Amino acid sequence: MSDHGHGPPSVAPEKVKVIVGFLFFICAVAVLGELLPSFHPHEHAGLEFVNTFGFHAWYGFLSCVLLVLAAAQMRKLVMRDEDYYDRD
Amino acid sequence: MIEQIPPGLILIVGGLLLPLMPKEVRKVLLVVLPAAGLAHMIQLPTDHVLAYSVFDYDLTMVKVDKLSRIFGIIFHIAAFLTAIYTLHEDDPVQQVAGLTYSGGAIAAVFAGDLITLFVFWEATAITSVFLIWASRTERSYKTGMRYLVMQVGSGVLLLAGAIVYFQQTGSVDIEPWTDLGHHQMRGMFAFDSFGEASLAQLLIFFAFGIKAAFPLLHNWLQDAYPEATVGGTVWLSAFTTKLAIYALCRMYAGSDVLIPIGATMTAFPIFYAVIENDLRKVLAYSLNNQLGYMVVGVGIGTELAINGTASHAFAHILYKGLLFMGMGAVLYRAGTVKGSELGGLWRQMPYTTVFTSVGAAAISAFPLFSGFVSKSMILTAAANEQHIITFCILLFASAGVFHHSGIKIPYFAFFAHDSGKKVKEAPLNMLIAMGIAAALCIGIGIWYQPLYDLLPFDMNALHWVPYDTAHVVTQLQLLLYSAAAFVFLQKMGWYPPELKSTNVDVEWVYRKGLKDVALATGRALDVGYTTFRDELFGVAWGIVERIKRWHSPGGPLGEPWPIGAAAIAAAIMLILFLALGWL
Amino acid sequence: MSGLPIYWMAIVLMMVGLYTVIARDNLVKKIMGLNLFQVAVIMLYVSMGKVEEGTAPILDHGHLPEGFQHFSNPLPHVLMLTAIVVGVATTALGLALAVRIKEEYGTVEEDEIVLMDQALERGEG
Amino acid sequence: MEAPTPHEVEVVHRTLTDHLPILQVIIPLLAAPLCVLLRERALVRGMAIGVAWTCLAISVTLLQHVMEHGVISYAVGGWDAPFGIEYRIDLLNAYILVVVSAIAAVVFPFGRGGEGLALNPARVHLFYAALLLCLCGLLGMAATGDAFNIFVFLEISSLASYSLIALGRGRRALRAAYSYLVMGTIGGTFFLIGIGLLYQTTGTLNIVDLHDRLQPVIGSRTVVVAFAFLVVGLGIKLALFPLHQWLPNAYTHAPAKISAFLAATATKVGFYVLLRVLFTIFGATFVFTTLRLHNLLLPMSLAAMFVGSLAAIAQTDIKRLLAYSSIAQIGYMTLGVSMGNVDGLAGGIVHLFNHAMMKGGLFLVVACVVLRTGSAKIDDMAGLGRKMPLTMAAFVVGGLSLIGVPATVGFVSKWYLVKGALERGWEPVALLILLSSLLAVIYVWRVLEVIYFRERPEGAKEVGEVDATMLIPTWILIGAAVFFGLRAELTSQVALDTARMLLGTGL
Repeated sequence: MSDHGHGPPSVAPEKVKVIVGFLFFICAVAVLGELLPSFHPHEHAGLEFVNTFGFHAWYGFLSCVLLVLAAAQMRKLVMRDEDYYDRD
Repeated sequence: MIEQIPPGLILIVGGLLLPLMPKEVRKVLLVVLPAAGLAHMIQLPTDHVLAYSVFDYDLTMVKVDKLSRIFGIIFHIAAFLTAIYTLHEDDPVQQVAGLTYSGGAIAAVFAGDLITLFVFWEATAITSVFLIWASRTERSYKTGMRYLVMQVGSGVLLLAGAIVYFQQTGSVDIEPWTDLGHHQMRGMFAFDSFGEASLAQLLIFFAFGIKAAFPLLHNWLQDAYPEATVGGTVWLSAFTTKLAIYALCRMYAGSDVLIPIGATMTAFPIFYAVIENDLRKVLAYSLNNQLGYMVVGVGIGTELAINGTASHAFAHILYKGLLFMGMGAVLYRAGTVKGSELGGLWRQMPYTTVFTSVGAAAISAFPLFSGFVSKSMILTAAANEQHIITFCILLFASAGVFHHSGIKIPYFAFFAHDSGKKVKEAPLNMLIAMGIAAALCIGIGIWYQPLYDLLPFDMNALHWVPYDTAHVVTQLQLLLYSAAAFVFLQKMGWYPPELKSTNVDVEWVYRKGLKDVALATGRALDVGYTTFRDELFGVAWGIVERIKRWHSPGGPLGEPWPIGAAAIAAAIMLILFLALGWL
Repeated sequence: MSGLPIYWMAIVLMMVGLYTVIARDNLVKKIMGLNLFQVAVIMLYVSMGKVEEGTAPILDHGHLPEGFQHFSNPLPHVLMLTAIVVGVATTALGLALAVRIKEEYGTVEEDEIVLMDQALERGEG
Repeated sequence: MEAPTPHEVEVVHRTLTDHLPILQVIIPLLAAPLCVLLRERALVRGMAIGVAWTCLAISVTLLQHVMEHGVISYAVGGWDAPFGIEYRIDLLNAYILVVVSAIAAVVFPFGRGGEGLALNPARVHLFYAALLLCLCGLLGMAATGDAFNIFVFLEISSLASYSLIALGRGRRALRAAYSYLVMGTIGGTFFLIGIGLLYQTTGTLNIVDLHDRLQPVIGSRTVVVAFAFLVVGLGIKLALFPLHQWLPNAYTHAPAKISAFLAATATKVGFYVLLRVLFTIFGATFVFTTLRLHNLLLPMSLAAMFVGSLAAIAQTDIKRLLAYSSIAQIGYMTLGVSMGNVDGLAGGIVHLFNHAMMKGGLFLVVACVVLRTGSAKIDDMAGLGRKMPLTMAAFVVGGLSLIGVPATVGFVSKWYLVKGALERGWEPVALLILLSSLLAVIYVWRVLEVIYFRERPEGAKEVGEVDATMLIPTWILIGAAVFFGLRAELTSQVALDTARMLLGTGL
């Protein structure tokens, strides 16, 4: 994965590939779940857009990407040395 | 007779007696007292009231209803689990502080008036600080002082509010909710905008707000929790903030202002959680975020929202405790919880890994875990009342929670790159405590009915079903795609690495900003002023020194004078008294 | 100068006594000073009982003795009997303590005793 | 012979019950020489305890009688007041008599007797003789209604306590007793001068009569001088700052049991006599309106509170710490007096009772510690929380009461003092009361920290819990401190009634 860290990956890369593959598979299944006959979205006035197809999927994905990128930018603003407060 | 014992008292009195006991008895009592307290509390009827009078004032020591009951139960369970978790350590200070702290929180939950509430409110502040000081480091000492100032400050605000309220109304009783119809509740102090709030309402609002870690008042939490001892953080995570949520729920239910405040609380701490390196601090940020859901629930104030808040607090105490326990075990064995220094511990601490992952799944609200059956109530309540923006923020925060608590914590501690650390699995008592907590997280997720039966309002009447296809599918979509995003960001190399750092938060204002301003002012002003200031300081210090010297043995006031001097004193006093007659 | 000379005498004696207590380091001399102080008070009281032109308060066949209009007041004298007893007891106890102090410390000078005690305390602390 | 007057007939028909006021003074007075004659240690000890309990029974009966039927007046030898000596029991002295005899009843049985005394065991009977004389003096001071009689009993109790203090181990006890003797005699003589001047002005020694006869001449210079001598003389006896110099050493070096007894009773009776002088002889109007005593008494009390507490913080010896704390506590009592209103005065009076219980209890704890470890140094108490759990728990409760934690008696007194200060419009004083409580937190915490959180040093003397003869008296006093803290109305009601009576605003 990323270049972060010090030692070797603690899980073998092949296994990681399998896990990631499985993740993508159930991601697909989760979206298709909306096609189930028992799927009856809850109607809330003003929140119709929530019930558009795959809304939670892309909203979750986008939220996380934006969250992390924003946080990474925020780091420039707020990050200090570990002993920042201990110095005078 | 047994009804005359207020809940929590068993823990407080028992805790205070602990130092008298030998080591083994202390350990047994540590576990038995919360269990006994729970057994005692459970059998109190729901309309039980215990009044007492101090001087001429009638106060209510205990008032049991369904809301206080559910918080009482979970507080006892948390005390019990934490007690097991800390069994391997023999530190009387922590044991006394832990038991009296939890006892104080329980007693506060059952308080029937503001004065009784204040007494136990302060009791939790004073007892809990010892859990931070028990780390016995310079750093924890300073942190503890900052923590204490905030906590005691909250109590002072509460007392001030209670006094103002008493002057207005002649009563300090905590009143029950007003039922506005349409399943909408309103607490005795609820207000919708700051403009309409009275002084008493505001004072008590901010008293609760400090302990509930409202935005800008929150920083004591992230400051203190990572500095407490391994067990201390677990004690801390359960009580203080949830006591505040309880108090808000009881007195401010239905306050519209709480909705934006709570929404902010769910969102902004997660940005910090993403870049924070100290994993216990990450948990502290995510605790703050979870409180946000509860605050929103209180603000909405419908029966469903209040039930959601109560059940979420219940579930939250368990899984948050579990996560802190997991990180505590890592800290205990590996000596650090810095993400940058950890990784690959799953081989050495397999049980801890599994239990922590259960906690992670529960906080992320995966179906079949406790978070799912409670949090979704608050989201639905928000949607029902058409708080559209709030709903979207909560949804965003749900994805974010999974991202930093559900993935980041286990990933950087137990997986990622091998840190090369050689550590042992956590001690047995820790594993037992984590195992019970994990079992409860799953148990509540599957058999949620017993929890629902404890809630203040009848769940059947609310037509609430947690597991329907739409809930499960949408929640899974949200979480799985968040996970996909994590993989995507890692692959792209965009994920911010774990770095040794301090991330400045509101605390900057008082830990750095004010200090810097003072220093800059000092430099800008002329030397004369500096000299004057130093002189003043020197004089003040000299006075303190002199007081010390004078009163110490050997000093003029710390040791009796020879007879001659004493007789002169008598003669002088005689003259002074004679002078009374002439003046 | 107002008041009877006897009062001034009592005051002077009292001051001498108190001064001795304050100024002398010797414990036996302090007791002597204390004695003077008490005696001054006794004299003050006794002088109160005297009524000018008064005689001893003894009835002569149920009448005042020839040539007297008043009796002197006997009560202060009676009171002072008790005070004298108290004074004697105090002096005895004080001197007994001085003897014991001399045995234990080897001196009856208060300043030396204070120094010895302070040295002892420093040694312990 | 003339026909008997109605008065004499009444004397003939008096029953034993009517003689109770004098009996409780006479019994210890007669028991003291009996001790010297009996010599047998166990016998003497048993008799002393019996006397103390008899006095307690008598004083409780008297208190009940006074509460139901009002003031008891007893003419000694059948000579009626104001010419004879009158024993006059009203609510205030009945209350003091109960306090003193109750403390005696609890403290006398403490321990097996003879421990901690620098005395040949064959002579322990003399110790008990002195102890009984001291009790006799204290009860006599409280019971009598005659000013000169107060002086006599004052000297009886003082002389007895000088010799009791001198019985402490170590030569410093001798010096402490000597200093106390000199200062005490100066105080007693000042008191005597004051009485003499009053007698000179009014021709009476009866306290109630004095009050009536003083009113026409109240502003005269002789009266003012008498007032100054009386107050300063009593100030020495009750160890009011800065006249307290005799107290720390006396309490530190006396045998521990004697420290407990004297700390709980001697200064309290001194305080009682001060109340009598201020309110019954001179009257509140003269004291507070004409002389404005509070201008002097208030700063002295505040100084006592702070100097006492600060000095207590700095001490290394636990007995001396408690002694300095006593000075601070006496400051609270006189502070209550200086307020000159019902709540403040009641606070002072109730604190008299409360402090007797908690300080008596704490000194008994120290007596237990000294007996076991042989040292009164605070550092030598390290780790005793485990070794002597019951004794140390008593110290915790007593310490909390000293601080004034709710549910202990200390809180009750401070409540009334703060209330009195606020009523008087002295907000800063109320604040200072709370502030000095904080100082008490520090000195109590210092000791608790050593007891519970410090390990017993390696190689320290092995110690265990003390036996029941010590634990029971200790816990009776400490238990009373909690009991009367929870049932505050029992003591505070008496104190409020007494305060109203003294200030002449009721009863």
